[in-house]
Amino acid sequence: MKYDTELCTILEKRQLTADIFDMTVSAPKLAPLAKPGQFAQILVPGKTLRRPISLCGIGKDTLRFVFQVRGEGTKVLAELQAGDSMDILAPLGNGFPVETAGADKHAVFVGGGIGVPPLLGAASAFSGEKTAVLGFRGKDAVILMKDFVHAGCEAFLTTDDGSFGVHGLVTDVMQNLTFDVCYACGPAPMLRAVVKLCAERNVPCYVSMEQRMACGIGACLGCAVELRREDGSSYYGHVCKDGPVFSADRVVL
Amino acid sequence: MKYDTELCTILEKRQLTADIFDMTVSAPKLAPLAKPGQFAQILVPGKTLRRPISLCGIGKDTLRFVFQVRGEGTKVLAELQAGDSMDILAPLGNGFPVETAGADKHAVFVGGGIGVPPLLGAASAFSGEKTAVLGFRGKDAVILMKDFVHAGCEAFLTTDDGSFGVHGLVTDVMQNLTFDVCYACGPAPMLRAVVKLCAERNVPCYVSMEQRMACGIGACLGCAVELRREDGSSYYGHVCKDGPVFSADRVVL
Amino acid sequence: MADLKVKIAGVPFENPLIGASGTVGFGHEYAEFYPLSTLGGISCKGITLKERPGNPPPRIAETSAGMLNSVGLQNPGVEHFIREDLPWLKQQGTAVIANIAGSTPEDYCAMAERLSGTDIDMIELNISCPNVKAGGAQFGVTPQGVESITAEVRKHCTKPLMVKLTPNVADIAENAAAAEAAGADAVSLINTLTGMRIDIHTRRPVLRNNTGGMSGPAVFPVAVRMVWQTAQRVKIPVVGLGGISTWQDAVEMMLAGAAAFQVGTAFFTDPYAPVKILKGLDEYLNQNKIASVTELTGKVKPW
Amino acid sequence: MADLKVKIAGVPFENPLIGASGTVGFGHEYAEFYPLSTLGGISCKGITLKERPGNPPPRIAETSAGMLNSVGLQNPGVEHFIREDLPWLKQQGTAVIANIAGSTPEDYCAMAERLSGTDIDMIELNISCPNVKAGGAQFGVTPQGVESITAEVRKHCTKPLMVKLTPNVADIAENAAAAEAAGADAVSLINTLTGMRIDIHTRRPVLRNNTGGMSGPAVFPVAVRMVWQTAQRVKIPVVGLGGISTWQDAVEMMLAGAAAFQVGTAFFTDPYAPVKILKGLDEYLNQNKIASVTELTGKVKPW
Ligand SMILES: Cc1cc2nc3c(=O)[nH]c(=O)nc-3n(C[C@H](O)[C@H](O)[C@H](O)COP(=O)(O)OP(=O)(O)OC[C@H]3O[C@@H](n4cnc5c(N)ncnc54)[C@H](O)[C@@H]3O)c2cc1C
Ligand SMILES: Cc1cc2nc3c(=O)[nH]c(=O)nc-3n(C[C@H](O)[C@H](O)[C@H](O)COP(=O)(O)OP(=O)(O)OC[C@H]3O[C@@H](n4cnc5c(N)ncnc54)[C@H](O)[C@@H]3O)c2cc1C
Ligand SMILES: Cc1cc2nc3c(=O)[nH]c(=O)nc-3n(C[C@H](O)[C@H](O)[C@H](O)COP(=O)(O)O)c2cc1C
Ligand SMILES: Cc1cc2nc3c(=O)[nH]c(=O)nc-3n(C[C@H](O)[C@H](O)[C@H](O)COP(=O)(O)O)c2cc1C
Ligand code: FES
Ligand code: FES
Repeated sequence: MKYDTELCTILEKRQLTADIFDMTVSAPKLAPLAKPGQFAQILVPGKTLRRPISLCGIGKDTLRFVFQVRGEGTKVLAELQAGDSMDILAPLGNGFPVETAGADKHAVFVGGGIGVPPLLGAASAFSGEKTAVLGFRGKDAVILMKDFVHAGCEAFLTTDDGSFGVHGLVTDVMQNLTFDVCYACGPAPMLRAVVKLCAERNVPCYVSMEQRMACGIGACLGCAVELRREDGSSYYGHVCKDGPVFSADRVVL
Repeated sequence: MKYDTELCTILEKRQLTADIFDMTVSAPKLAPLAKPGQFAQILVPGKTLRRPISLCGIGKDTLRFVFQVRGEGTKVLAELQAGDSMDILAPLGNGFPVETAGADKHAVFVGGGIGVPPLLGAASAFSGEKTAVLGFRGKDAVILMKDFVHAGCEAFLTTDDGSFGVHGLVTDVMQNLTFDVCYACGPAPMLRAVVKLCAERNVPCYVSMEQRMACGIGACLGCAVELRREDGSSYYGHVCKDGPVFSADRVVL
Repeated sequence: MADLKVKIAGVPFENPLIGASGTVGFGHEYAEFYPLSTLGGISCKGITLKERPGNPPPRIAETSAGMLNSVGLQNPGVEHFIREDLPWLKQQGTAVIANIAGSTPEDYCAMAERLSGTDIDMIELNISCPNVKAGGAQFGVTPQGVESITAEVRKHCTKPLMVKLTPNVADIAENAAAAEAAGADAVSLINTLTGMRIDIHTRRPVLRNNTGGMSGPAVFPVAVRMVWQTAQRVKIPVVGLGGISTWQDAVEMMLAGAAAFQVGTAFFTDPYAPVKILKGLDEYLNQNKIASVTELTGKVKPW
Repeated sequence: MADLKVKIAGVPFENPLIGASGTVGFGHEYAEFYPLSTLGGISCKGITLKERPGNPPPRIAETSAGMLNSVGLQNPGVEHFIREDLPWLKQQGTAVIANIAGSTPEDYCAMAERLSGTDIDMIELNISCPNVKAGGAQFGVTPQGVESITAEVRKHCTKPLMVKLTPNVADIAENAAAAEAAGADAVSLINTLTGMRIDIHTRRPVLRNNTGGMSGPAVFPVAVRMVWQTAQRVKIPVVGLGGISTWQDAVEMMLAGAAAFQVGTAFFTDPYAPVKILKGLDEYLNQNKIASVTELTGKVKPW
C-alpha cells in the first residue's frame, strides 16, 4: 500500500505565530510509508474537500504538520486540541529527491513563509552539507529556524521588512552561496527568482507546487499544473500525483 | 421584546437514559421572558435549521432542556459539554395556560416519553392540586419522575411492557382519577386517547404539538397544523406562533 | 462609513439587503429583533388575489447546507394585505415590495392594478413558485411564458415591476431577457430549486407535497452563476438571491452582477444574519476604500 | 447477507454501487484502498476520440456541502484507454462502463463503434458535461437533441447504452423519455449543476473556466427529485447519482426509483465511503428483512 487513511490522535499542538500551528499526530500506519516532501489530505469535519498539508516531519510512528490558517478549513483544524483526532489520507505525491544528490554534495533549502515547513523534512533526511535560506514577511512570521539548525543546516534568515535577519530576499543570500542542488518551496514570485538563479548557474533545482485538490491521489485530474516536455511543448500534469515536487526545468511557473 | 437570541453557556449536563440528555444553560436575557410550555430554537453548528426543544424548566436566569437524540442535530447537541455554549432563540410560542385554572382546581399532567419534559415546567408553575401521569416504553426510558414529585405532584407511572409502575397506558390510570383540567404532551395516539377521555368527561384539555419548523416565530408559515374554527371548518394555523399548546377542541389530531 | 444606498428601478433602498419573500412574512416577527429599517427593503410573503390555505404539513425538510419548503403560498389575500399589513409596513422605514402570485394572468393583472393604487414601493412578479399546482412556475419556464405574463401585468402596473425567475430552467438569462423585452424594470433570481427528500423508514416523501423548493447555502453557487449570466444579458438591474448567508456571499453576489441582494433562509439560521451581513459589507467597503456599494455590481473579472 | 446484485440493461453488477465518471479515474488510484471488485461497477473518466488536455487550472472550488469542478474532460483518448486501461480494468471483477464524450455526433459514433468491438460492459453516453465549449451538454439540453444523438449512437453501438443526463434543464424526465424513445437501454442522472464562485479579494472567478459543475451532498435533493420524476416517466432502468455520501442517501435514491446508483464526490471526502455505504445498505436490508436490494427500487409511497 502506498497511501491510506488513518484516524490520527493529536499528540502535541503548538502555536508558532499568530496564525501558524504545529501539530504532531500519532500515525503508526502512515508514518512508515512516508518520505519528506510528500503531503497529506486532512479531513475537515463538515467540509466536502480535504485540505492538502505537507509532511513537515516524519517520525517512526508520528507525522508533523505546520500549517497556517488561511480560510475556513484550516481555521477548524487549528481549533483541534491534543487528544482530538484527525482523519488523514497520506502519504501522497512524490517527495524531494534528497537521496539522488549524494552525501558529498552541498544542498540549499530555500523556503518562503508557509513554504518553509515541507523543506524541513527534506533537510533532515539529506546527508550532505546543507544550508537553509528562509524568507519571511517580518520578525513575527518567522518559524522553524531552530528546527533547521537542529537538522544540521547552516541557516540564513531574511525578512521583507528587515525586522529580523537579512533585510531582503532569499535570492540576495543565495547570491553569495555555492551549492550543488536547490530545493525550494514558497510563493510563485520567490520560486521564479530562485529557479532563475539556479538556471543561470546550471544547478539542479526542485520546487514544490500548490494547487486546489479534490482526490489528492491522481484520480480526479483536478490539480492541474502546466508541465513542459523535453521538446518544449506543454501539457497538464497533476500536482498530487506527478508532484508536488517538480524539477524546475519541467514546470511552468 | 418577546424573544431574542442569546449565546448560552451550558452550566450542567446530565444523561438521563441511553439517549436522553438534561442540560441547564445560563440565559440571563431569555429566562426572564419565559413561561412554561414555551420552547426554544437551538442552533446546531453546521445545520441550516435550528432544533425546537421545549423549556423543561425556567430559573431566574437559567433554562433547562431535556431532549432525546433522534437524528443528526440532536446528536451534535448531545455531544456538547458543560462550559460549551449554544445559540438559543427563545422563548417561543404560547405556554400552557396554567394560570387560567385557579388554585382551587385539580390539574392532571399527562406525558408520554419525550413529551414529558415540557409538562414539568407547567406542573411547577401550577398552584392547585396536581397529579402527573407519565407513560414510558419501559423502565429504561423513565425520566423526570422525581422532578414531578418535587414539583408537588402525585405521580403515577405506566410502562408499555410493565417493567415499571402500572402495566398499561396513561389513560388506564386517568380512568380512575378525577380532575378539572388536563395538560398533555406525547405521541399522537396517546394524545388522541387522552383528548377523547377528557371530551367524554367534558373537562378542558390542552395539548402540546410538534411540527417541523424553520423560523420558529411565525414568519415562514412552515409549521402548519390543522385547526378547527368554532363553526367546524378547518384551516392551517402554526405550531410555533399559535401553539405549541392548543386547546384540544381546536386542533385536528 | 461607506455609502450603502442603492436605487433599483427608481426605488431608493437605504442598503442593498432585502428580506426575501416568504422568509420574513410581513415583517412583524423580525421587528422584534431590530427595527425593520435595518433592512434596505422587504419582499413580503407571496400574496394571491384570494386567501389561500397553503399545503398540508409537513412543509419543511432539512438538506445538506439547505432546506426544502412546500408552504404553497399560504396567505390572507391581497385585500387583507393592503388593509392589515401595508399601512404598518410603510411606517417602518424600509422599502416595501409586494410579491404577487396567481393561477391565471387575470389574477396577476388584478393584483397589479389593485396594488398600483397603494403606496407600495415595488411589485415582484412571482412566476416561479414551485409549490402550487396551477400557475406559479408554469408561467416562468419558457421565455414565451415569461414575456406574455410580464407584458400583460405591465399594462396594469404603474409601480416599478420586478420579475422573479425560477432556476429550474436551461437558460435563465433568456427568461430574464424576455422579461426585459416585455417591460420589466428589474429581475430577481433565483427562486428555489425543486428538490425532494424521502424518509427511509416510512418510505414517504418528507414533505406532504412530495417535492419542495430548495434554498440555503447549498444553492449559492448556482445562484451566483445565474446572476452572472443574466447580468451580462440584460440592461435592467438584477437582484441576486439564493443561499446568501455571510457578507462574503453578499459581496460575491454583487460582483457577479447583482445591484442588490435578498436574504432568505439565513434568517432562520440566525435572525441577526442581516445585521452581520451589512456590518461585514460596510467594513469590506471601508477596508478596500470603496465609497459606494454600487461600485461592486458586476465587477467580477472573468478569465 | 442480503442479495445486493442488480442487473441493468442486461449487465450484471455484484452490487448497485458504481463509481461515478471522472471521480475514480480508471480505477488505479482507488485500487490502493480495496479491490475494485468492492464496487459493483466503475464508470471511467469521460473519454474522447482524441486525447484532450483539459482546462487550465484552477479546476476545483469548494462550496457549502459541495464542490465545483472544471476539469474539462482531460483524457488520453479512446485508443489509449482501450490499450492501457481496459485490459487491467476487466480483470478487477467489477463491471466496466466507458463514459464517452464528443464534440460532434461523428465523434460519439466512432467511439461507440470502436468500443463495441471491445469487452467493455456498457457505454455511458455523456451528453451533459458542462465544462467543454463544443459538444458536451449542447446535445443534452433539448429532448430533440437527446433523441437525435442517442439514435445516431445507437446505430453504432452493440453494447448496452446508458445516456447520462444534465440537470440544467426544465424537465429532465422529458429528456429521459427522448433517450428511451431513441433506443437507450438505461439513463443515468444527474451530471453536475452549473455553478460559480468568485474570489472577493482578486475579483476573479475561483475557477479558470469561470463556471464549473457542482456536485456533492448539496445537490442530493435535486437528484432525488429528478430520479423520482424520471422513474415515473420511463420504463428503462434509471441509475441515480448526485450527492450520495451515506448509505441512507443510497436507500433514498433507490426508493425514489433508481435501479442502481453512482457515487462520485464522496470518494474525495472519504475514499472508504463506498465500503461504508455498502455495509450500511446491507445492514438496512437485513434489519428490514428485505431479501434483495432490487426490492427498494421505486418503492417510495408518494402522498
Ligand atoms: C501539496 C500541498 C502542500 C501544502 N502544504 C501546506 C503546509 O504544509 N502548510 C500550510 O499552511 N499550507 C499548505 N498548503 C496550502 C493549504 O492546502 C491551504 O492553505 C489550505 O488548503 C487552505 O484551506 P482553507 O480551508 O483554510 O482555505 P479556504 O480558502 O476556505 O479553502 C477553500 C478551498 O480551496 C483550497 N485551497 C485554498 N488555498 C489553497 C492552496 N494554497 N493550495 C491548495 N488548495 C488551496 C482548500 O483546500 C479548499 O478546498 C499546501 C498545499 C498543497 C497543494
Ligand atoms: C415545539 C416543539 C417542542 C419540542 N420539544 C422537545 C423536547 O423538549 N425534547 C425533545 O427531545 N424533543 C422535542 N421536540 C422534538 C425535537 O424538535 C426533534 O426531536 C428534533 O428536532 C430532531 O432533530 P434531529 O436533528 O435530531 O433529527 P433529524 O431527523 O436529523 O432532523 C431533521 C429535521 O427535521 C426536524 N424534526 C425531526 N423530528 C422533529 C419533530 N419531532 N418535531 C419537529 N421537528 C422535527 C428537525 O428539527 C430538523 O429540521 C420538540 C419539537 C417541537 C416542535
Ligand atoms: C419558507 C419559504 C417560503 C418562501 N415563499 C416564497 C414566496 O412566497 N414567494 C417567493 O417569490 N419566494 C418564496 N420563497 C423563495 C425565497 O424568496 C428565495 O427565493 C429562496 O429561498 C432562495 O433564497 P435563500 O436561499 O436566501 O432562502 C420562499 C422560501 C422559503 C424558504
Ligand atoms: C472532478 C469531477 C470530474 C467529473 N468528470 C465527469 C466526466 O468525465 N464524465 C461524466 O459523465 N461526469 C463527470 N463528472 C460528474 C460525476 O460523474 C457526477 O455526475 C456528479 O459529480 C454528481 O455526483 P456526485 O455528487 O456523487 O459527485 C465529474 C465530477 C467531478 C466531481
Ligand atoms: S487532486 Fe485529484 S488528481 Fe490531483
Ligand atoms: S416555523 Fe416558521 S411559522 Fe412556524
